[in-house]
Amino acid sequence: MPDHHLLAAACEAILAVAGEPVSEATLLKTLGGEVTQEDLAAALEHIRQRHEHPGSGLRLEKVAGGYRLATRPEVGEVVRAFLGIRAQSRLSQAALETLAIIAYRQPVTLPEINFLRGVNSSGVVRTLLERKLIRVAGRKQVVGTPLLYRTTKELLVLLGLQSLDELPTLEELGEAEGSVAP
Amino acid sequence: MPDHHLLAAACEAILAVAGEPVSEATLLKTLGGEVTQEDLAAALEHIRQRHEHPGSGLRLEKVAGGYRLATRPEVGEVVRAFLGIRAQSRLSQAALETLAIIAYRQPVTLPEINFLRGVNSSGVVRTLLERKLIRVAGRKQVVGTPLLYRTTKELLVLLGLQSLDELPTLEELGEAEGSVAP
Amino acid sequence: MGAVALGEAKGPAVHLPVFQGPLDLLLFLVQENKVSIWDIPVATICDQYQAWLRTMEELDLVVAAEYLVCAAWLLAIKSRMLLPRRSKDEPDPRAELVERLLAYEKVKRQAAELAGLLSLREGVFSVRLSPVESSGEPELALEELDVGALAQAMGEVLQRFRREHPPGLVLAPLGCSVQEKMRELLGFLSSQGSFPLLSHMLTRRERVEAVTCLLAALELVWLGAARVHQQRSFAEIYLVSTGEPVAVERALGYA
Repeated sequence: MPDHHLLAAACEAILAVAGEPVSEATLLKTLGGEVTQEDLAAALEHIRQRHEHPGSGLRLEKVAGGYRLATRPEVGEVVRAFLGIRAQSRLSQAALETLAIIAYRQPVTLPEINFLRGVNSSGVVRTLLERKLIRVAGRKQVVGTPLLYRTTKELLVLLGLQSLDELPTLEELGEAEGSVAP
Repeated sequence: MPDHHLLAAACEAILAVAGEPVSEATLLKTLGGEVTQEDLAAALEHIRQRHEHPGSGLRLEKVAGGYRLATRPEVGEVVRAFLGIRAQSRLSQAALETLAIIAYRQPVTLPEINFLRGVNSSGVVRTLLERKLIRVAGRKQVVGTPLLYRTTKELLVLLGLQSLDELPTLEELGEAEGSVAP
Repeated sequence: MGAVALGEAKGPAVHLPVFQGPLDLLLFLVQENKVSIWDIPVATICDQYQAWLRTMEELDLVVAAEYLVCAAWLLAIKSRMLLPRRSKDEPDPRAELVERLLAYEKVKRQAAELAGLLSLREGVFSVRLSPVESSGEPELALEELDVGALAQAMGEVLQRFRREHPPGLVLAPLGCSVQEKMRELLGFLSSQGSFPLLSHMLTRRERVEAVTCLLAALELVWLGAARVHQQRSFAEIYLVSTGEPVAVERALGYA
């Protein structure tokens, strides 16, 4: 018979890294042949009870696909607040791509960015402006005289560069043309 | 004074969804103005103690300038089996040497790494970049303006250190003199 | 330093150390010979180093260029050791060798330290519950933004752009026109009466020329100056003159 505490700990750790419901079958398979269905049920019950403590932020849920660890509804608002605060200090993939285009192609206009990315990037450009990672640098003398964008000094500081000339080429970083995968 | 249990629960929930170390400042900002540093310290201590129970699969860690929830090493093997991670993801000797050079001497350039190791290490550096254990941190103002490399926060998390200052110094490792010959 | 097992069907398996580079090999030799790093017998070490290179070559292990550069360096030090020093202030020819070996030995100890720390952390994984409303999109913390991430993003943009905008079909300039080919075929037909069209097409070096040839033949058939003839499927296709002077006249007019 396996150590009941260790078994519960193992189950909890698996559920904590899974990020999605884990089926009973998967749990049994991962834990190895000696663990019976009863052992597993006892371990899961142990986890459930432990998280009933009011000081716990998590709970065990039985959902369609099996079991999962989730945050408790009572602290949902705080979790949402945290995710919101964190999002403010992060760049989405879209923002990163737009910033990269402006850094490598500057000065560049929104239509040019849209053309390269294949999607409208005006929202992303606004966000980058708000965060002071890019700035407006005049207008391009073509039809519609669109605004030209450049990166800011703040970005250089963030990247640890003295000047834009120091921006590595794509080849230097192994992002060369040859690496186009099918 | 906030409800101590609820505060601990909120902290635990935040750390559980963060997936990376969260700084004390971010925690305080998320929890709102009424929560003092002492309240937070008490809540974190409460979480730490609760996870000392042998039936817990998790533990609270202080790494890379913040707190995070991580799985306990005792159940690491099961978690690794669940995630399908093989031992091959371990770093090669070449990668370890290169990482050591960057960690102890950063910022450092590829030519400097090559000279110290006596072999071309560009492939290893690329692997370390891909694994996000090192990052590009500008250029050195010398001929050829080679890129400078530094270690990342992710390396600190992997090593379980608060900062690189916690790495043993050369003196602690036994100064080189005479130690080569047996 | 690891080891490769070289198992032979006969005889015991040989375990050959795997070196991280010339410095690693040199350090190994210094330790093997139990000599002080401050007083390396260069001649001995140099000979042993070269013996190792030969062994590695015999075993078909890749001997990187760095090993050969280092071999030359050792030889240079060895020869300088043979010359009498002109003054006491002249540095020991081995000084740089010692310095580099010491520095590399430090790196190895630091690497071992990291390996030790990492091994302690092998079973530790970050907890990550999926929050109720996660965007699911990979996001980068601003503090982690570096030129590498920027270059990678640019690479992805360019890759996607190239995927979505494949280069247009570029036609190579025709080596010969259909008209020219018609004239050529008519020449063959008037002298030979019939012409092996398929083999001619299959032996053209340029695909364009084969196609031009086919178009010219079809043109001749359409104008009534020639007809095609095939005995059975996949057999040779012959272009045969109809012998109609009017049609040939007309074809030459077109050509």
